[in-house]
Amino acid sequence: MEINALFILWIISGLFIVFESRLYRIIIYFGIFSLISSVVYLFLGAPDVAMAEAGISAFTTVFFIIFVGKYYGNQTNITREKIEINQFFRKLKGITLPFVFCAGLFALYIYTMPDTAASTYLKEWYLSNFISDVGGKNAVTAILLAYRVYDTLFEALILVVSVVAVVHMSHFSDSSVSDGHHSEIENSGMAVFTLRIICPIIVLFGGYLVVNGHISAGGGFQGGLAVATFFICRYMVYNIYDISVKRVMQLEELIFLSIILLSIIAVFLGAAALLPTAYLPMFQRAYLILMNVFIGLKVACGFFILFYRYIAFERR
Amino acid sequence: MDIQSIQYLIGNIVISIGIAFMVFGVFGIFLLKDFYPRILVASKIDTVGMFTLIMGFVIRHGISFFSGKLMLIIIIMLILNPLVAHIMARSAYLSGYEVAETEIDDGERETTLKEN
Amino acid sequence: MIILWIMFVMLALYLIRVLKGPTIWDRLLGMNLISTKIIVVIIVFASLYETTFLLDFAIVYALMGFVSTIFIALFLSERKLGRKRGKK
Amino acid sequence: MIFRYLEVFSIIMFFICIFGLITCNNIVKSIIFALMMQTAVIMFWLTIGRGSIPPIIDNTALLDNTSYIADPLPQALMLTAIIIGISVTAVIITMLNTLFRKHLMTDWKAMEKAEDEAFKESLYGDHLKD
Repeated sequence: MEINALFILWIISGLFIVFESRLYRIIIYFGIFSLISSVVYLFLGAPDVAMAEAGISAFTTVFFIIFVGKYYGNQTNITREKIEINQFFRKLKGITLPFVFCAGLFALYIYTMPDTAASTYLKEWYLSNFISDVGGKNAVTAILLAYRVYDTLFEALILVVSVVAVVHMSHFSDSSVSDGHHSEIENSGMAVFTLRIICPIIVLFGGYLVVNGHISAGGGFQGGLAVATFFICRYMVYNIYDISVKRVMQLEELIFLSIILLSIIAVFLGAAALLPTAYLPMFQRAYLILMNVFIGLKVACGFFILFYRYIAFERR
Repeated sequence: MDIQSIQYLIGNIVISIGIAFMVFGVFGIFLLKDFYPRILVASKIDTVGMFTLIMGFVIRHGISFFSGKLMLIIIIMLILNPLVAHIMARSAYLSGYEVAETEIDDGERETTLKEN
Repeated sequence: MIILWIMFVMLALYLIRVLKGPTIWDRLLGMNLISTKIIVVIIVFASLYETTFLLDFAIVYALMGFVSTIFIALFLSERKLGRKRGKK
Repeated sequence: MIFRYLEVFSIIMFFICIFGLITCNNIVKSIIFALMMQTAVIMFWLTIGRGSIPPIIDNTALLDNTSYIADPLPQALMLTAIIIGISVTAVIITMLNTLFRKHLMTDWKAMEKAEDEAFKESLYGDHLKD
């Protein structure tokens, strides 16, 4: 019953964006939208996805606000884009409104049909076997790190590729930042003092999420995102570009290689059944924790590079 | 009356006090007509309301792992909530919100209230 | 249970404030208030079903929600500062 | 007959996003609508495999009745989808930024016109000068 109220709030916050044409407002509405959607994920029984969405929403707002700040900074050359009401209703009269109504009716027709007993075979198989096969208590982590390692590997590869693309597609293609160069953002002394207290808490909590990923909700991605938010706070405290992006990129690629090596070693060890069964749970636990730590480090490095590129280069 | 029912009673009373604070915050947000009084009321009352409400839950659960985590949340909220309010008010002040007829970043022409 | 419904009503009211708010900072204030109300909702759920791990989420929302709010506020203030410096 | 109404919310959201994509003029707005469509699809998958207990098995007594436990497989798939979505979004904003440096606008039609003129100039620029 509570979930219906949350769903209705979700749809209302989505409708805000449709009827708005100013970019700052749209970004704030989008932040609210992703906050509410992550809560709905949580109450649908998907804690890992909810945590990832909560971390992602902070980064999307940061990326968009950097671009939009630049957009309004160069305001002199821009003709204001506002949808006039007449123009909007002219668009409504066209093909869109009947299309949307037909689509909605179609959806209603499909979901009022009797339930055709969805097969739960895979769910039961995973849930009953993962404790003996993989170890740990979190089924999602077991699927991510053992049953479907290839997914995770290619996802990590896509993150590496996107970091490379962001570095090489931008207008400023060289990756050198003038060391020790202060930025224009000024924070008050009180904010700096308080953020200094908060920063170690964020890093500690990220480490907790990473190490406890196989027992409770959390895991490599969520912990990595939490560690990456630490770098945002660090930027807001010191206002300085003093880490070379090249070294972090090399570190990220090295960690990616070690993820691949670790998973290959684990697959071959498991296939050969060389290990005595008495030590198997220990090795399983070590594998899960190591994989989580590596993935967390990699995600933290990747998002740190993305944030740094945006704040140092794309903002100009 | 055993100890647990007394705990629950006190906890419920404290929780309802916190809820009352939050409802005052809603009234403040809708009745006041300028941004600075609004953020004053919202941040102060919301921080106090959060503190009281979570303390109520701590009292309900007694000494356990659950209430330990709640205490951590209380500490984080007590640090962060005033900080966010401070930074927002500072950004509004630095952008020249007080000055009449300034062009706000939103792309609108805004006029602040003239009355006092 | 009553607390949950009060919180939902307050979420809806803050959404109205966000939609109506005359300035951009009112909207930011509404965003901050919505994130704190969401923390309260999660705490109430965790207390109802006695699940400790849900409280991790409250900490995550507290730590992540403020980052975006502070960043937007900083960028809003920064533009005006840059202009003043450019004039000098 | 079971009315599976929770899935309908995410379908409605998906079509709202399509409506927004059709009616919007701005590139930033259409990127945001694409992200919202992704969120709606993720929501659809999670509502299909929903359950009151998340798939974290503290004691094995929970496994006697698996119908209350949420499905772990869609959650793992959607977790990868979210990370891929944000990394693609970062690349898109970078590309948009290089375009913005060139034309100083984020309007689809005006941008298209400016691109066409730039392309024509690059093709026939020499003849036009004569």
